[in-house]
Amino acid sequence: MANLTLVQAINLALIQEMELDDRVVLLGEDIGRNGGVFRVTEGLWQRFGAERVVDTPLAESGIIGTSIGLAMGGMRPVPEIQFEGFLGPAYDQLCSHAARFRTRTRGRFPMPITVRVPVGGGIHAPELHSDSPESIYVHTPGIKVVMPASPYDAKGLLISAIRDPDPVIFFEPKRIYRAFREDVPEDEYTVPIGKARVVTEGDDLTIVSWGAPVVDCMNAIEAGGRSAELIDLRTLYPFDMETIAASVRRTGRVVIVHEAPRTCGLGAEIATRIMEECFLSLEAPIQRVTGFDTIMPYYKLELDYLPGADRVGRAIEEVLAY
Amino acid sequence: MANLTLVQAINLALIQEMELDDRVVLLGEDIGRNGGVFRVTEGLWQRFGAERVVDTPLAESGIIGTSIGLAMGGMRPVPEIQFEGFLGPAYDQLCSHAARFRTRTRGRFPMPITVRVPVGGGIHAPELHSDSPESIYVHTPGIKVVMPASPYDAKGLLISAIRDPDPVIFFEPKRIYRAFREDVPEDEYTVPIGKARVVTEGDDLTIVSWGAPVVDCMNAIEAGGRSAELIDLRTLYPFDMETIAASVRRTGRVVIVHEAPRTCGLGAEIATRIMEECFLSLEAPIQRVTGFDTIMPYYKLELDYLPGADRVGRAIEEVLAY
Amino acid sequence: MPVEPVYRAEISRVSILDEHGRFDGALGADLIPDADVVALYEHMLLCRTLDEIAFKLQRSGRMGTYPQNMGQEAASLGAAYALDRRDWMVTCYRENAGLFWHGVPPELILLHWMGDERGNHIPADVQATPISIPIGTQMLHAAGLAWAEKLRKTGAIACTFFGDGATSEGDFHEAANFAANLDLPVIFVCQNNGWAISVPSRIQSSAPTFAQRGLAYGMESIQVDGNDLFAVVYVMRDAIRRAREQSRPTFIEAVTYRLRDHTTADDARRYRDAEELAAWEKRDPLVRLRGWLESRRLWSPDQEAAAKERSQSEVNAIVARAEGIAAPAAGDFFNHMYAELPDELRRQRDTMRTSSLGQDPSECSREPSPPPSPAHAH
Amino acid sequence: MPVEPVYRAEISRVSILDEHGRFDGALGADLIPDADVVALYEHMLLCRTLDEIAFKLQRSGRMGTYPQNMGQEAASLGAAYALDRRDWMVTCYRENAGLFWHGVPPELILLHWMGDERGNHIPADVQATPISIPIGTQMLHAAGLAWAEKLRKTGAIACTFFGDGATSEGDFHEAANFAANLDLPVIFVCQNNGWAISVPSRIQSSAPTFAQRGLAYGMESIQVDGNDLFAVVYVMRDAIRRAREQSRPTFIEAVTYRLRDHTTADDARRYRDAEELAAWEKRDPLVRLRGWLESRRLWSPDQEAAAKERSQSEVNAIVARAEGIAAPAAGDFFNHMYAELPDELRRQRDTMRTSSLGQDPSECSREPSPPPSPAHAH
Ligand SMILES: Cc1ncc(C[n+]2csc(CCOP(=O)(O)OP(=O)(O)O)c2C)c(N)n1
Ligand SMILES: Cc1ncc(C[n+]2csc(CCOP(=O)(O)OP(=O)(O)O)c2C)c(N)n1
Ligand SMILES: [Mg+2]
Ligand SMILES: [Mg+2]
Repeated sequence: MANLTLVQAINLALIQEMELDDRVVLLGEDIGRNGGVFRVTEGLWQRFGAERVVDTPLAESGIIGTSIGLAMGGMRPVPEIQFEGFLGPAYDQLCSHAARFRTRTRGRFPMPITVRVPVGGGIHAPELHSDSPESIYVHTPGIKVVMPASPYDAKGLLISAIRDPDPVIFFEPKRIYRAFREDVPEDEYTVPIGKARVVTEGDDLTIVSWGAPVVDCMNAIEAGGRSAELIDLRTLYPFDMETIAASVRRTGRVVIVHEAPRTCGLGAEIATRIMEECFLSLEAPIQRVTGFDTIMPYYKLELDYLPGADRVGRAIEEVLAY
Repeated sequence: MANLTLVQAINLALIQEMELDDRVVLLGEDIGRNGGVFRVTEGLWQRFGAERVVDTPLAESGIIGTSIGLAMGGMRPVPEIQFEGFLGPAYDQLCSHAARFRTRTRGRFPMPITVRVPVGGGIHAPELHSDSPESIYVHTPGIKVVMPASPYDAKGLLISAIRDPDPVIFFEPKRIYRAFREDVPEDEYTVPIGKARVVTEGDDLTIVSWGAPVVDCMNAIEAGGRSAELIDLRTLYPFDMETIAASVRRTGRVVIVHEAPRTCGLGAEIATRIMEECFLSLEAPIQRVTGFDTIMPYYKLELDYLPGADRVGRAIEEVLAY
Repeated sequence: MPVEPVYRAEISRVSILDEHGRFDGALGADLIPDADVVALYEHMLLCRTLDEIAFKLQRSGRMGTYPQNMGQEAASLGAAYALDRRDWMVTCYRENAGLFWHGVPPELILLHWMGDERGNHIPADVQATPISIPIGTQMLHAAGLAWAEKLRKTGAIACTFFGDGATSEGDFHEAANFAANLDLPVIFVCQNNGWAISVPSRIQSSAPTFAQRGLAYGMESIQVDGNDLFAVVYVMRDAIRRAREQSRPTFIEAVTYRLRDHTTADDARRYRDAEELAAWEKRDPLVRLRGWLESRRLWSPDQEAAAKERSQSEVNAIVARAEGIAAPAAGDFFNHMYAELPDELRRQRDTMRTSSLGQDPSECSREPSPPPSPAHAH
Repeated sequence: MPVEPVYRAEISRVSILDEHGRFDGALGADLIPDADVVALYEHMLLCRTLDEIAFKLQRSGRMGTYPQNMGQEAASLGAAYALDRRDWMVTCYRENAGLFWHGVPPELILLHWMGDERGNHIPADVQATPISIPIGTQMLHAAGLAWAEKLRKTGAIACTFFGDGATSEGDFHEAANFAANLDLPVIFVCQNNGWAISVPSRIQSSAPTFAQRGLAYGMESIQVDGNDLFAVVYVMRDAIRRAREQSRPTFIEAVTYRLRDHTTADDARRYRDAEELAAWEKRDPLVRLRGWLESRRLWSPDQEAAAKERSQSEVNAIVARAEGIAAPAAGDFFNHMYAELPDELRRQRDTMRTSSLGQDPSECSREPSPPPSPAHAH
């Protein structure tokens, strides 16, 4: 058991999977000698060599496109996209190709690719370094989407993702890369894809969130003193409706919290599913606390944009007051 | 007044806007001498010359990226992307650049670009020629998204889009390009962006749809004989919540119909907004009749995938029976 | 020196059997055994017959849109002939001749154009990827495949095919750049057929050659008469050696021509001159190869007639196999979405006919339909 | 002929004032009037001072991540000097020297790095686009701008700047290809500074030069010593002529070096050799130009001291202006999303602090904050 940050937990998972399975190769920009701009791959180039930890040309479509070929050729590529904003140039290879190869070839070419991507705002970064595009990929059939909110989950989910026979986007909430530490077993373990985590149990309302805002929700609950059941979704597609529905049937009130823009965000899907499956249990409209339908602002205003503990706290009171 | 197909209505709108405003230039693949693979730009190259109707290299990112530069340089580019599946390679220029230029430059560089894109299934086309990616762009701040379902609206909305100072994706439902004719005024007119159209009035339930499925909804209503209020959204962002809410407050029951995959589709957003704004009026869970969370299948099964009049009809009965 | 040359390059063009029947013995002798030339010619005949019948199937409503390959048979076939079975062919949609030679069952290709994904289920022992519809996207897959083979030290390489239009896509550039800078054993074959649907190739490149695209990457680059089977085999052998022995890529521009419409949905008369077409009909790779065979008394009118008949009946059998595959079950598109169907997708599948909310059981098939198990092509 | 050359090309490298102070009179004489050389040198000094102060602002928490320009001043400045005011500069983030010369107020650039979009509100009479963070994306905008100017027959052209790393992106390829095939008056200037963060330029291109990237498009292409202001002006003049008179693009590789970390978030010692750095410090464009000026008695130690002092106080004033701009109002990011704020966005803005559903009125500012109206740079 070691007390690790989220970055360290991911680094450990990568080392252990690379030791275990020599089909696992890492590729991306600056991940080699430099150990990645967030130091997530620190030491791996030195340990596994330049053949398995590869600094590629600066081309995201190339990174994902060659990962597809690597996967077809029997490897298990783990590409890194340096910031979520640079998924853009790779969109086509990811959504029109990686996501479709298994189904368009009726299983002949599965795509065991794990795309690691730092995500989200709050670190005073320049433009296109602070977005939350997860809903785009949740809407895209054929991809699994994972976002841990703690070091323990990060390690276990990343190991699951690398072993998963399908393409997984593994979003790493950069705001909490080093925000806190947690005990993380040294041995390998998996956290299953598709299962949510109940962070705190409670009776008055259900809060659903994922990634860095989970921490804001915890703070809001602590500050507000309400009995809230906080669900950390962990896997965004396919997401764990069972855990959500069981909780909502008990509490009847829901707040959903995410950083992404509101319209067509995953919050809308969850709200709709709750309405579909728990219609008669709902005692108040579901509240969404989200980013706005705006471009994520430059950093002077980023805290205005992010759903902080304050806004979550107000939503909790609103939904309870209804 | 002429009796026109949707293709003809669009062609007419392009001619008239090009006559009126010489800043309007068209660019794309095969739009010139060939008049476009769907013949939407038929005759324009001959009429306006190769300077204003430009066959570009085969590169979608290039088409959108140079459109951005054209817009900055004072033109009003109307790029065509040949099929919605080929928005993929242009995703980054569209969503990270065209969508952001106005706001990131605080208004210095507006982006009066209208991206024309045939969309949707049902024409026995090969892969990536039958998708419905509109929700992706609805979720992307800074873009407007329009999809007409009739020749009259097609002309009026396209004229509005070209005149709009912001980037508009103008989706053309290819399944109904030539499916029916409608009287279309020969003069120029606009249909406002952001306003829905009430296709049929009714009291028992509200149906919200857009694009080609609007026709399926009309057929389902005719077959089922229920008093349904059918709303053709026409603009998908910013969409006309006022019209929807007014109807739902009266009917209490809702069916939403779209071709795109269900999870995180625009249907989810509309359902959530209805729940937020009409919570106490809702007498039954909102029903979604949509594409599935799968890759749009090759054409042998495409009718299984599309929400046809049958599925809409069953949803109507279900929501009324609740 | 204030202005100093720092780089020089030259692009050559290779031709062995030209359109006038002239054959260069220095390069061409012993390049392909006579018996193989005969087999290759017969294969081209088969492919052309299939191409014509596919066109008719489309016109009579038995197949969707289909892109005829006519006139371009030599380029992909010469490449496939030079490759090993262990090497990858990563193509778009005008490489029937090469794909069939490499072992892809022709009925699969027909099945694909009949709107059935099972046409993409390449048999496990054939090293080919399915037809690629989105232009310019498959070259990156080839680069990745070559990379995987290199990492796994199998000695296999990848050869990817694409059109002149495809070289305008950014993904082409990224693929070539990855291959050159990471030393990947991949061969890029551009079939420059003069057109990308209605857009002439000069809009894709205003340079004198497409081959010089490769110079950007410091890649060995060459132009070849793509309607000359011998010349294609010649440049491919060179490229294969470079890939296998030095793990270095090559860019090959195969100059050819599309003798038919872009696809059955196109009408090339709208944009193409009759004279241009007529000139290229004289350069037809089949006609040329037949002339060579006849001049060497390796082929006779009788053999031609017999081979045509064989092709016809073989293609009829292929069509019968393709049409004999039962339509996929309703909702089959849910299967193979993931290795394991997620609960929500299972619910959508099981209720796709009965309910929009999904509380009800389904009448739909639950099990994936098996891929067809086709007989091999050669 | 079976193997026949069909294309030949050569890339030259231009150098006028080399790192040893040798000056080529044939090309260099009368290239730039002496008084302008002095002004350009002083401008470089100012930029370097700003660069150092920006670094300190970041370290003391008064600015976000900042990419130092040090060592690369000559390339963008030489280009800007050769361009007209009516021409567009479309840059990434290591072109401060050129941008300021072209008229972009330096405080705007600082404001940008201070996390404020108003730093991108380039004054209406300055033909420049804002700093581009996403690598490789701006070249297409330059191609489009050049296209617009061509259509509008203004005679203006566009000049775009990007790094060695940026040439690996597909968008670079598409931009160059559009420019070449549609005859657009645009100049591509690649600042090859040896590195893309920690990745050496040979991973971006294993070819002998980056200049040969342009050959792919049949584009006039040239390499230049990017630390040699004279040589940059020389090749730019040639490229500008080609753009303005023939509407043809040019590719220029300016060989230079990043003398500092990639950005303030980077530590180049992790991946870069001290010797490499030391060698390039000797090629510093400022040092070189100062040597030239001194050898011609156009500059003295006293002038140097005075100029440094002036730079310092000018930069202090710039910083004061940047820091003097009040923070944007809460919720300002709603404004400018569209020409007119849609209802739903208005609702989100007006209730951003008070309600997640949006039924309540807001305490937030409703009006867009005006762009700062900065004093001009020169
Ligand atoms: C990314 C993408 N954009 C557009 C299309 C539509 N399209 C299909 S084929 C084609 C032309 C391809 O030209 P080329 O690469 O020269 O191949 P050819 O058909 O001539 O063999 C186009 C534009 C597509 N399939 N994919
Ligand atoms: C599309 C994209 N991918 C990745 C990054 C992260 N990144 C920022 S700068 C940089 C290196 C750029 O290298 P180069 O183009 O040579 O310019 P330089 O910084 O050396 O001037 C990278 C990878 C980015 N900003 N944009
Ligand atoms: Mg072609
Ligand atoms: Mg660089």
